[in-house]
Amino acid sequence: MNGFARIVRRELGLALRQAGDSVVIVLFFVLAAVLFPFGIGPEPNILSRMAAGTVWVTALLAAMLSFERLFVPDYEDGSLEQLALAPIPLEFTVLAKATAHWLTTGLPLMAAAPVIAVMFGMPEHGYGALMASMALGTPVLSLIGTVGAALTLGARRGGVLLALLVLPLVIPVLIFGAASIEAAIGGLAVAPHLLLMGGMLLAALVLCPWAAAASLRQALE
Amino acid sequence: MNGFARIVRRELGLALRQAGDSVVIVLFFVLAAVLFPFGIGPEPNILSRMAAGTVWVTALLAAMLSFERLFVPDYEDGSLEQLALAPIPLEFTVLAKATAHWLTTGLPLMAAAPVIAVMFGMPEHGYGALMASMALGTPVLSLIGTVGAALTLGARRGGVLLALLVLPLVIPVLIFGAASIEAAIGGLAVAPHLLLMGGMLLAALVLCPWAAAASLRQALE
Amino acid sequence: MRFFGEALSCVRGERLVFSGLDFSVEPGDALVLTGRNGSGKTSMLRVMAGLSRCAEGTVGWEDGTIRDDPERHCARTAYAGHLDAVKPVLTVRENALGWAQLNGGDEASAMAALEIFGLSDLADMPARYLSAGQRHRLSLARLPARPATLWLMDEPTVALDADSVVALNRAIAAHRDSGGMAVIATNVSLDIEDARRLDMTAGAGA
Amino acid sequence: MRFFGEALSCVRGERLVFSGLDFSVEPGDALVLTGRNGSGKTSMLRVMAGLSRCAEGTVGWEDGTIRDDPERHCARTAYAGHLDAVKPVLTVRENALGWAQLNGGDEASAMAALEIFGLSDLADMPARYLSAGQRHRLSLARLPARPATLWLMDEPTVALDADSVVALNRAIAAHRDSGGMAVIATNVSLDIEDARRLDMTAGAGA
Amino acid sequence: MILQQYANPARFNRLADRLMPYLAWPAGLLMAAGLYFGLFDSPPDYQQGETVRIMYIHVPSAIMAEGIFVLMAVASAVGLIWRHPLAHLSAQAAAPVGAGFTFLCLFTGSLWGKPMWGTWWVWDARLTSVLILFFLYLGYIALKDAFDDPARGEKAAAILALVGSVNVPIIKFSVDWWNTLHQPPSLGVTKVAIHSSILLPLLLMAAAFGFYFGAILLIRMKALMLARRARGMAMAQAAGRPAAGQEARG
Ligand code: HEM
Ligand SMILES: Nc1ncnc2c1ncn2[C@@H]1O[C@H](COP(=O)(O)OP(=O)(O)OP(=O)(O)O)[C@@H](O)[C@H]1O
Ligand SMILES: Nc1ncnc2c1ncn2[C@@H]1O[C@H](COP(=O)(O)OP(=O)(O)OP(=O)(O)O)[C@@H](O)[C@H]1O
Ligand SMILES: [Mg+2]
Ligand SMILES: [Mg+2]
Repeated sequence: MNGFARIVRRELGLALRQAGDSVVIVLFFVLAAVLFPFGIGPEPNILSRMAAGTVWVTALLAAMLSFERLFVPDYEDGSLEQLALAPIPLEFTVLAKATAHWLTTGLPLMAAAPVIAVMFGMPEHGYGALMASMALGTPVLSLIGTVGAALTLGARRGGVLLALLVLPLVIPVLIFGAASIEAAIGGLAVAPHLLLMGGMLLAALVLCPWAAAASLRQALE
Repeated sequence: MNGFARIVRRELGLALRQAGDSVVIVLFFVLAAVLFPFGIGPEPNILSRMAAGTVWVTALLAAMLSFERLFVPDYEDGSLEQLALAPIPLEFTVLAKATAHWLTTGLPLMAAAPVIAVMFGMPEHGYGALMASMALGTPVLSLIGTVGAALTLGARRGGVLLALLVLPLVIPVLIFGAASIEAAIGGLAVAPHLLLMGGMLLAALVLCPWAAAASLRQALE
Repeated sequence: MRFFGEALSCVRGERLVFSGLDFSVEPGDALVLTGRNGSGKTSMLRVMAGLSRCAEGTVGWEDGTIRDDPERHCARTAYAGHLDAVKPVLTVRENALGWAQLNGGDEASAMAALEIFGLSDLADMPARYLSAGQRHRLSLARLPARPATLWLMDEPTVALDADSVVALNRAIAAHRDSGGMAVIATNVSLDIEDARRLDMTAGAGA
Repeated sequence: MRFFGEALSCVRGERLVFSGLDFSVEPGDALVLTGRNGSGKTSMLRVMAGLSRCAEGTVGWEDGTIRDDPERHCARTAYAGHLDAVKPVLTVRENALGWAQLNGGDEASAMAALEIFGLSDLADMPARYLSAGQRHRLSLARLPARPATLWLMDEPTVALDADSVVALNRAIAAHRDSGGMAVIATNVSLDIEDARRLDMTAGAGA
Repeated sequence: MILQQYANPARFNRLADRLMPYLAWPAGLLMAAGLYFGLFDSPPDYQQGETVRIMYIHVPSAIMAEGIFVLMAVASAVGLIWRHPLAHLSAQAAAPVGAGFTFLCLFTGSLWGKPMWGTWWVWDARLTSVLILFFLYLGYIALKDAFDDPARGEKAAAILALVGSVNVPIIKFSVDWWNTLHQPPSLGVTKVAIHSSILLPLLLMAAAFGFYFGAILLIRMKALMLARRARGMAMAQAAGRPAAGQEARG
């Protein structure tokens, strides 16, 4: 078994011990979405109009919260030093972390998304696009998240700063994710949006591990 | 100069050294608000309809992120032990912390709220209620935040768990805050909402320091 | 005034760490807690400080237990644990002064304390630039920087170089001469003259 | 194979910590870094580990510097720093095994390492319940648990009780007998036979 | 290496002082000329009226806002790859200026929007992407100051600048994403769709802004360099050790 797989397994093992964490993320996802009807008032037409956008925005915010735990605990207890000193390229380590993060956070968010869509009364024919865009978008979030998390490692106010850095970078995901759903609802072509998101995913796969590894090295200097 | 004032000054001094931090919170506030038009689309009528709700929801989320730094750094570097051992009732210490937190986070959020309102094109006569409800609501957030932060101290995935504990508690603030603005826009009476929020503030002032202090003692055991 | 504990037992994580331990410290005394790792030195110190409460027994002063009047106990007690309580953004002086004032010390006493641990020439340096030992010395300087009868120290010699250990011993001696008491949990042998010893292993799990 | 550094100088926080230091470690050697607090022991160790890069000079093996082939250097080097890299939620065994496997060790070597530091009877206890010293022993057990030529240890005796210090010395001796090397930064005097010494104070700021 | 990393600023200062007049004077003169042509010697737009004159601030500042971020990204790359401290320094010096121009663009834009579109703000692709750019600037500044160790903040911020530079093309092409109220580029390499009487002051102001930026950049770099040096020496003094810079020279 190679280093990559080992690290993924380690992460999953830890996440399993702390299974609460993923649950909490999902609950936050739902709860944040639930807040809107409170704030905006229950008019069904407006809510269903907002459904696609709200799902994506709240998913983004929930992910934002999860990023902070990506490296911070390992950084503080010294595990990160050890990972950096393990005979595995740091880029792979980052990729493994991102993978584990997606499995423990992205997937649950995907699973919960339809629930919110239902609560907001999203039109039926939007669901396909919702799941597809989530499937393509959440990995991008995890990947970009690793960069933000690595950059803010050891920073004061880590969490918020991280959000501040990552949000501008993930906005394209949001735009096309929501747009694809709107398109599906409006009966327009969904493929182009999804293709674009696929492109982002590839770009993120190439760039993010590199950037994150670089900034992790800086953090450990 | 008594202990309370000393602690407030200590906190403010630290915040001053890290002036960036409050700025970052505000930026996140604005940024999170900016996300919605991306997701939901730029129709002015819908956005202005959402203004009140979005301002409050995002203010809530921003505050949520800031709570984590309330006790965690002091807990991790041992300052919290020392504060608990200082000859000052822990309740006062908590109150001092909450005060400082409001001064460094609540106030800036208040200051930034109108900006978002403008961007969402909120009707003019909502602004008075917006500021009033913020002035009453943000201290409540800070106070409830101390409880949540104290409860989740030492818990893994602190940030999210905290948000989860606090969100339900602050939903009333959100509801009445948004409602008061809607009322003002709709030309209805604002006072009752604001009175209710004042009541919450008083209740929080009495209960929160006590609850927070109790759970801090637990965390330090 | 005497500081003492009777029939103390402590449970950490559903495990009985020690039980049936007594101790007593007179003014001018030093009590050294020894015992292998995990025998409960830190736990005992935290009980003495009033941070954690013991499962059985009472800790306190002649004029009342800790629980009777926590404020008073806090005013009398200074605790230096594993954690340093040092803020990296503040300078060494600001760190020392902040804690001193909070506990009834003042500028003079704080600077004197820094002098004792050879930090005065670092006084205006941000604490973030301190090395492990320098930081630990700063945290030890909290004790002489404030009025307190009882000093509680957990592994005070960690990361200290030889000179600093000497300085520490001198500080403890001076504190005792002025009628203070010191309780020290340590794994290394400290040469503190006529110190009482409490071997935690004795009470371990018993 | 020799491990050596030449004309090393290190800058921390825009300050020159040491400069013009050389060192060289042969198989079977032990190198002890001494010097007062802040003289740069930790910094030097991190440079040797390849975590931080020095402002000047080169560190490496006869067959190439660290930068030439980081992978290879990592495979040869085991580092135990101030931080323990112990996960509270995992048991002692899982902690040891995880790191061992990641670095080419296996179940057997991991358990043997726990045995060395007297942790085998705690093997199934969640690391959350470990005391300061027990936790530090667990982090030290990472070294013998994996194949590595070079051991780097920062203040290894911190919080260790007497028995554990003996165990540590034995482990180091065994490692050296099998042709390994050890670099140890410490403030306390360790009785390691015929160890080379590098006094960081010499290079300090010079 | 130390020499390079902590070279004493004297040489750079000399260079900066020599360059300064060649930047400051043109900035002033071009600004004056541009303002004259823009405010007095150009016709009001037939539909936009006098408000069109906002453009002479708006467009150049928009161009600067984008350009400076690209410059920061390049400088950061240089700093990370060749570890040349001046590179990081220049990026840090440029950031607040760029943020300023971005704000100016947003501000003038919304000033212009009120009469033209009847609202201060619309969620138009270009406007929003400029807003994002503004946040990236602020994020960069925040990240740079967020660390206890300045050296770390510098490198982290540099990486952010690289990653964030993906946003600049987004601004450029954003106009095609949504239904946009905003002007499409009329100032192309090939075609020029504006009358010369408008084009002239526009170009003058753009040039003026460019020189102005150059001058400010040099000043800020000098200041930053001195500040860093002062910090290093103060700390070295406190610790009774020579500062690295002095060391290197000695
Ligand atoms: C806050 C609101 C606005 C923002 C953020 C904004 C931003 C920009 C940006 C980024 C450019 C591109 C500069 C370049 O690289 O070529 C630009 C150009 C321009 N803007 Fe705006 N703008 C805003 C409002 C307006 C308004 C209200 C008008 C007038 C109706 C306007 C008219 C123009 C014109 C004429 C150009 C030049 C087009 C070209 O030649 O490329 N802008 N603006
Ligand atoms: N993160 C940092 N940023 C800036 N300067 C630092 C940092 N860490 C340490 N230093 C400085 O570098 C010098 C060496 O620190 P280092 O930790 O290597 O010393 P040390 O020999 O390990 O001391 P100790 O014996 O206390 O552990 C110290 O003077 C300290 O001021
Ligand atoms: N947070 C905790 N939760 C549960 N059990 C704990 C906790 N901390 C310590 N223990 C247990 O309590 C016992 C005593 O711990 P303590 O830290 O007091 O020992 P110690 O004498 O300080 O050891 P050391 O010399 O290593 O510091 C240990 O056996 C440990 O297993
Ligand atoms: Mg202990
Ligand atoms: Mg050290």
